[in-house]
Amino acid sequence: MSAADLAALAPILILALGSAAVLLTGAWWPRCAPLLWGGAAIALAAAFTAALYSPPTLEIAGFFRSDGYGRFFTVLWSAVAALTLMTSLRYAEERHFEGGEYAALILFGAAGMALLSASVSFVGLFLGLEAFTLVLYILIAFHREDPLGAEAGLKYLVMGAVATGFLAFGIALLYTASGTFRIAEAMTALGAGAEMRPVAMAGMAMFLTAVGFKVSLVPFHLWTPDVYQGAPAPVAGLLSTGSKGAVFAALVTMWGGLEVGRDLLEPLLWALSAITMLVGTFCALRQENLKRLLAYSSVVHMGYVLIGLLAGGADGNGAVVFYLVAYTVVNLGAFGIIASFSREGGEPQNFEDFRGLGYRHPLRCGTMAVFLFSLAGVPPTAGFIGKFGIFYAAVGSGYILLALLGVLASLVSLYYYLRVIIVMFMSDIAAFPLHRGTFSEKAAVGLCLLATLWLGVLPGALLDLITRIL
Amino acid sequence: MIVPMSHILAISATMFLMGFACVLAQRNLIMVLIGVEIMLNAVGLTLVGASALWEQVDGQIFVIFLMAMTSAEVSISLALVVYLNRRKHTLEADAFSEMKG
Amino acid sequence: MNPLLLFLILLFPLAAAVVNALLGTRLPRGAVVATAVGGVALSALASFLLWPLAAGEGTRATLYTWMASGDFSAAVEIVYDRISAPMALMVTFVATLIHLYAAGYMEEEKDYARFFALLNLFVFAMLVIVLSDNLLLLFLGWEGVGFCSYGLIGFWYFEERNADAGRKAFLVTRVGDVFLGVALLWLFALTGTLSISQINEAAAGFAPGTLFLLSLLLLGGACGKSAQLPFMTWLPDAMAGPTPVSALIHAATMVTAGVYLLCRLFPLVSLSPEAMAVIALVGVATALYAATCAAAQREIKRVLAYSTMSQVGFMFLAVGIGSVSAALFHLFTHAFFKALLFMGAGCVIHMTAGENDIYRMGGLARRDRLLFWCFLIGALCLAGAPLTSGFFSKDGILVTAFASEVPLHRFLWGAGSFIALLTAFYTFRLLYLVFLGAEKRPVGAHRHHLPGVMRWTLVPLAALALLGGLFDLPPLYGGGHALREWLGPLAGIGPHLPHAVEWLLAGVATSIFLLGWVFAHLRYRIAPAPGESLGARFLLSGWWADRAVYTVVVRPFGSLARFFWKVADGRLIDGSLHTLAEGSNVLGEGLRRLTTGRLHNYLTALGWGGVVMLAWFLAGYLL
Amino acid sequence: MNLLPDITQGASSFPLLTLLVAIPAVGGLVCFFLRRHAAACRWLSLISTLVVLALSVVYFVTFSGQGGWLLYEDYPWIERFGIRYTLGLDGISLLMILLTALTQVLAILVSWRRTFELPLFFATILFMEAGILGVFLALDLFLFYLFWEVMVIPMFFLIGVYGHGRRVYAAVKFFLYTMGGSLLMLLGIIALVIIHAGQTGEITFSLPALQGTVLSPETEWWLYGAFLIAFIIKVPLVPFHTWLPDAHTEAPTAGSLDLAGLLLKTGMYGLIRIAFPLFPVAAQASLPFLAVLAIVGIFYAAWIAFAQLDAKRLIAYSSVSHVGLMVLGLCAWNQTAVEGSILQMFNHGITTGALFIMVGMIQHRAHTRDLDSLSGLWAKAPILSAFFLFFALSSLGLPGLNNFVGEILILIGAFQANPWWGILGMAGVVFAAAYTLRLVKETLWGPPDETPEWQDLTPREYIVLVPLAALVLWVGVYPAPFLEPIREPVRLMLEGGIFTALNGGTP
Repeated sequence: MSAADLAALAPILILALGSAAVLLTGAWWPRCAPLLWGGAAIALAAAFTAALYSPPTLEIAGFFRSDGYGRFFTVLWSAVAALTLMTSLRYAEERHFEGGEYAALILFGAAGMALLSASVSFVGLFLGLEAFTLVLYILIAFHREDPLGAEAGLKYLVMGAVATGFLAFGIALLYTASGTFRIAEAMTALGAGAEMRPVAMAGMAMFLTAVGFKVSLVPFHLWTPDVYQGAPAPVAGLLSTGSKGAVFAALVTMWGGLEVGRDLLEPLLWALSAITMLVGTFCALRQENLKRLLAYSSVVHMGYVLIGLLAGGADGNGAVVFYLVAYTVVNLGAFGIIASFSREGGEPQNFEDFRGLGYRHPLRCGTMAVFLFSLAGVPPTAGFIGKFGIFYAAVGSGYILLALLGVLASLVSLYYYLRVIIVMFMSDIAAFPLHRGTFSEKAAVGLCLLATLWLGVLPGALLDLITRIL
Repeated sequence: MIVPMSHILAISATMFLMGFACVLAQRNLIMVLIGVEIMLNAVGLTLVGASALWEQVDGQIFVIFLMAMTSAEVSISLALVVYLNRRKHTLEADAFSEMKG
Repeated sequence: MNPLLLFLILLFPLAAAVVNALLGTRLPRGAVVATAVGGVALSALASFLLWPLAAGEGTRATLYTWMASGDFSAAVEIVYDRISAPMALMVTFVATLIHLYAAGYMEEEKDYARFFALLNLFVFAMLVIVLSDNLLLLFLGWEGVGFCSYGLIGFWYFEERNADAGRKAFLVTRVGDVFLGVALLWLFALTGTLSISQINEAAAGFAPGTLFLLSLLLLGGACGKSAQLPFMTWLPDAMAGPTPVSALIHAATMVTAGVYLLCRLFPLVSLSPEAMAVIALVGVATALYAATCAAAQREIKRVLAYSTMSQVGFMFLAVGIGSVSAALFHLFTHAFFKALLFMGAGCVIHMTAGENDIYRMGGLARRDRLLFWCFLIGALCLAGAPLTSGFFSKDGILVTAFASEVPLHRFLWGAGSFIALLTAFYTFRLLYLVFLGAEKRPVGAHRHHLPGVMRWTLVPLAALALLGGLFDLPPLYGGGHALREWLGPLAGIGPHLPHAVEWLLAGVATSIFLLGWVFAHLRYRIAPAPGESLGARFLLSGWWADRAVYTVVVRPFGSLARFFWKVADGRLIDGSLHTLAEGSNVLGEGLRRLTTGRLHNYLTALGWGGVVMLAWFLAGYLL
Repeated sequence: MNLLPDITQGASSFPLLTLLVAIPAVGGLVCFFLRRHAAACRWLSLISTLVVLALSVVYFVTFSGQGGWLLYEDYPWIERFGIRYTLGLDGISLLMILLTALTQVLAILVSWRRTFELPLFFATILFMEAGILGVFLALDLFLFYLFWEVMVIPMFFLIGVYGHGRRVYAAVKFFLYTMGGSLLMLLGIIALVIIHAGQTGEITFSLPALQGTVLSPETEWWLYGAFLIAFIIKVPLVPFHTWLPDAHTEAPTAGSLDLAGLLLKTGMYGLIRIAFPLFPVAAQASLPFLAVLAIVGIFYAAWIAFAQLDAKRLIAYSSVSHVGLMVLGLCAWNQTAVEGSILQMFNHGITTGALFIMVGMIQHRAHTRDLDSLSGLWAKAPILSAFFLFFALSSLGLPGLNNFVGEILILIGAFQANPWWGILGMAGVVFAAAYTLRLVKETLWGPPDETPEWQDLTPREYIVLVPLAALVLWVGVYPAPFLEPIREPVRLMLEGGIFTALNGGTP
């Protein structure tokens, strides 16, 4: 490994070494808040490094990209880690979390996500994916007194382990067929004339099964609502954004390099996308639990992203990346708000808890409404521009029917987002006031809000950036 | 190569399926985790075989990564299993179904 | 004289209306009444002074372009000519008297400002109809009088019945207005203008079928406003309004607007003989219908209302046989004597403290001689007593019908004569029951004082009614057909009969009058009880026309409305949406069940997903 | 009269149109943050709406008699998709903007005495004003769509939070109905842009540019259909109207006012400005079909209105009937009828808005809108009743008042296009009379009820009603100032050249 490679790895190293440092510090000096702040600072440092330092190489040891694309996602996931830590401050303190461990895990998870997003090799992909998956196993069940947390942890763990098996076996089969771990080259084994095409195909099916689990595509989505519900709100935020976004970021690289075998994959992804959007939407209709609702909503959104991925090209990939950013910002904010409302007794999740709160906590409920409108794809929010980009790419690539299904799903999904808003603003009886929220929580949510609106009104800068890094 | 790749694939696929069948059929968490281990071992076997086929070390390196990862996973899962057992005094996977819908 | 001065005729009543509407409630009663009467009187004065402008071709004046869009344009333009000038003079003069009368009649009314404002506005709208040289402007007046009559019929709105009557009048006349409106659209499409004079000029070039349909449309409009068959049901109910309103609107002016419209567009209408026949037949049919109804009514104002309908039917007959002059002559004389009768009836009602039933009156002649004589004059005119104005004008129509060469017209003459007989009969029935015989009510404390202004305004009208025949006295009696001469080319056909035949016809008319009197005398001299037979009830209810309209139109309309609301909108459109929403919910609930919470189900689903994908690839590979 | 020296010449350097959108938007934001200062928000809202009104009156006076594009602004916005921030003002938008500005001032005034979360209430009204003004001004399809959606959200809150009765149901129904249409339109927009880009290589959302897209007949039908659905839901034409009665009925007075006065107009405006010019062939072919829907709507809605028991619902259905006539005017597709339609959009806003305001005033006093419970209002509040009667007469199309002018122009034009349209449209006036007179009769006439004395109009209510009444009369008697600005744009639109002036860059 050359010095240049090391330099290119600098942001990841900051995250990983920072993680270790925080962990050690926590062992000696178990003060939750400073450790989390410290973690956030490290994450920001990594983000700035990735943003500002342009390394001399474009690839690290044939595993990861260190070009604009890779750095872009390093910035994004580091920022996500920082925001997650900010929204976790009081949450962790009140539940007597080990600050060092918690911060370390999140930093390490961010490193994993960054690696996954940047991977160009199945080895890198596997490592990155497993790095944050292992972290999430722990984080989901981090709150030891919460039985639901443990149940969620268990479900994610077993499902995740099985999925890891599928993933690894898929990779192994693809390797068998192609003799390389480099994604772009391995994919040629899917080609019509390839020698071991059936093996590669079986590998691809295994691989997609695992990916389907990670990004909750129907029918691999069933764990999602349970895990979101049981996980601590900030972790659920991380889970719904980073762990899915990073997979899609890797898929963009993979799908973009795919030159053969599309004829078989396209209908499959088409069907996955359609069924994901529709099933997710209808499942969310009657939810009475906000976190579960957001879980199903994330299922639907992954369906949309899949449309963009399917469309491909500059338009499609650009749309996917933009959508991931918009979705990340919004979902992080939404889970941040839930975290900021939480009390020592637990998190408010049921609609009952939010009844009429729009006037008790106008700023955060109003912000929540903005996030929900963004998820619903209503302008002037980031979600709208994201959805616009997806539909634009879809229509441009001729996926009209899929776009129409997307529209149908959007329309139905409006209803359940509206239900939350109705509960908050249009109820006659008001629930008990929730926690007033702390500065760090409000700051994190406020940043997400700003980003949501900014991307909704002036998305030009980000769109241009994405065009450049793709 | 001494053994044809197809044989290796057949064996590892069988192992993988057996592991998955174990995961699906067994209600006990420990047994489920053992099933996962069998699946992962099938993966290792494939990788080693493929590595031999292509006369590369990449596959073998991957196996090492896999083993490291597996051990981490096992330690986490055992910790969780112990914790769960202490809470509910059962290791039935489906006993943990408070959240649904 | 500046033609724009003509707008003064319109301006005075409008200004009075606006003043009374905006400030009426703050002004003392005297000021309100003075404004109202003054506005109309000034308008009458202006009509009189501007008379010279009507000579010759008449005078046109344009104020501004009301609306213009594309090739459509309509101006606020009026014309003062041989037809509109006498009409305007008559309207303003009668209206002035009625306003004066109303000042007395509404003495005790608290809401007088609204009353006078509406009354003035009505006069304005009527004058717009009379003077307008543009069909769209005419339409403004046309609808305007409809609204004012709505407001005035329902003036005493505390009783739902009155408000309903007003609404009925507005709605039924509006049905007629649709025909006029369509005619208007069509005329514009044909000629590119709505100027009445230009339309009349262009009419010669229309196809016969077009002319026929257009004339029928115009007739439809006229029928609505003039309460002719089949739009006649509103008029009897309109008697719910204060009596001056009945006198002004439902006798002298508004109901004659239809006749006036047909006269204005006579050059067009007369080009279609078939349409003319229809007009005449509608007129005769209405006249007959109304006369039979009038003979059985129990309320004094309803008798007069049906008689109005009947007389307007005569005017339609006159237009239908082609004589504008006869129609207008009868219109004028009728305005005088019918206003007189209504105002007399108002006095009667006032005297009897609101009694309306003629069977409960009687002997009023002794109570107020002046009232009796005035009412008698009006009644004689209506009945067609020789040498009264009604005699001349009605006879003029019948003679013209008789003289015509069209075979149908001879028949119409016969029918008209029969109706005249009925008219004489019911008029005397009214006289006998109200004024003669014994008083049937205990008179005493209830005896009402009659304001002087109410009694004395009857006198000039009585004089006009008596002598109105002079306006168009036929040569037979030494006159020179003054009105015919004045109308000149607009007058339409006139009777050209040998004097002997004319004398004969006059004799027939006289005997008809006498016959009617004799019948009435025999039947009602000693006040009998009202008839209770089926026939009597049939006639009393106006041939059950109201019930028929209710059954055929009103009730189905309401049921259909509820059907559309509850079934089409509620069940069909909203219902299917709700079903869709409900279906989505059920589907959602069903899909949610898949998330069982059991780990093994999740794992199985994952496995199946993998299997399906494998199968897909396998299939893809093998096929 | 030119009250705007220099800067109106050509593409002005000063963003006069952005100002229109920005003032209410900023006002709304400030209100949002001054949640605890109701009095300040009241005045702030009033002032910002008044400023917008003043501006639009200035534009109206300045540009009276000029044709073509009066003001134009164009800046790059999202270059990745060739999206530009383009606003343009022509006579048609001018009239609509005048209506919007006036309506919103009244909306503020009629809500003056509300208590519950008043600043947020005013914020929604101001945001809505910004959105609606944007819709009337946007010349970039993306921008149009953005405003189109943005104006719906405040309305959702207005109905859902501040409404009566089944407000949530009404709000959701309104939102989903509208969104259902507009999402399809979004796909239509995207498809059109992509086809255009395929032909010219230039990605643009600019209306003038897209007008030049060459479409195969089948594609044109599909795209036109997508736009059409969005617009006729908003108009709304039967059978897509059932959101309207619920929304109108449950909305607070200001909400009903905005719905009837403005939101319905955006649908018509969309047809005129976007759907017809972009897809001329399909539009032409669809006109008879639309006319049938319109005529069915005129009668159907009037019929239902007649049976209503709730005053607001009755007026709501009357709106559906009225817009049927306006669409009929568009279908006639000649100068007179289209001018009549556009004028009628203005008139309907004034008249129906006034009626909703007055029902609000009556409800405030009587605590009911039930036609069976109301009776004899004239005896209790004659001036209020007189105004009510006046606006009702305007609504039923009495000549001399504003609605008649629009109606007769529509009918004249419709008759020329197809005599039966004119005849049936004319017959609709009887239906209009039937339900309007029922409304008047049930409220004003009859014996007054026993409740204590009422206050007749307050000074604030006078301020609201007198300008409306004056406009009703003004348009009714002398409509020229309102017809003049739209003459030239309508002529250009009929010739298919509404955007030609813009294609060269500056107007």
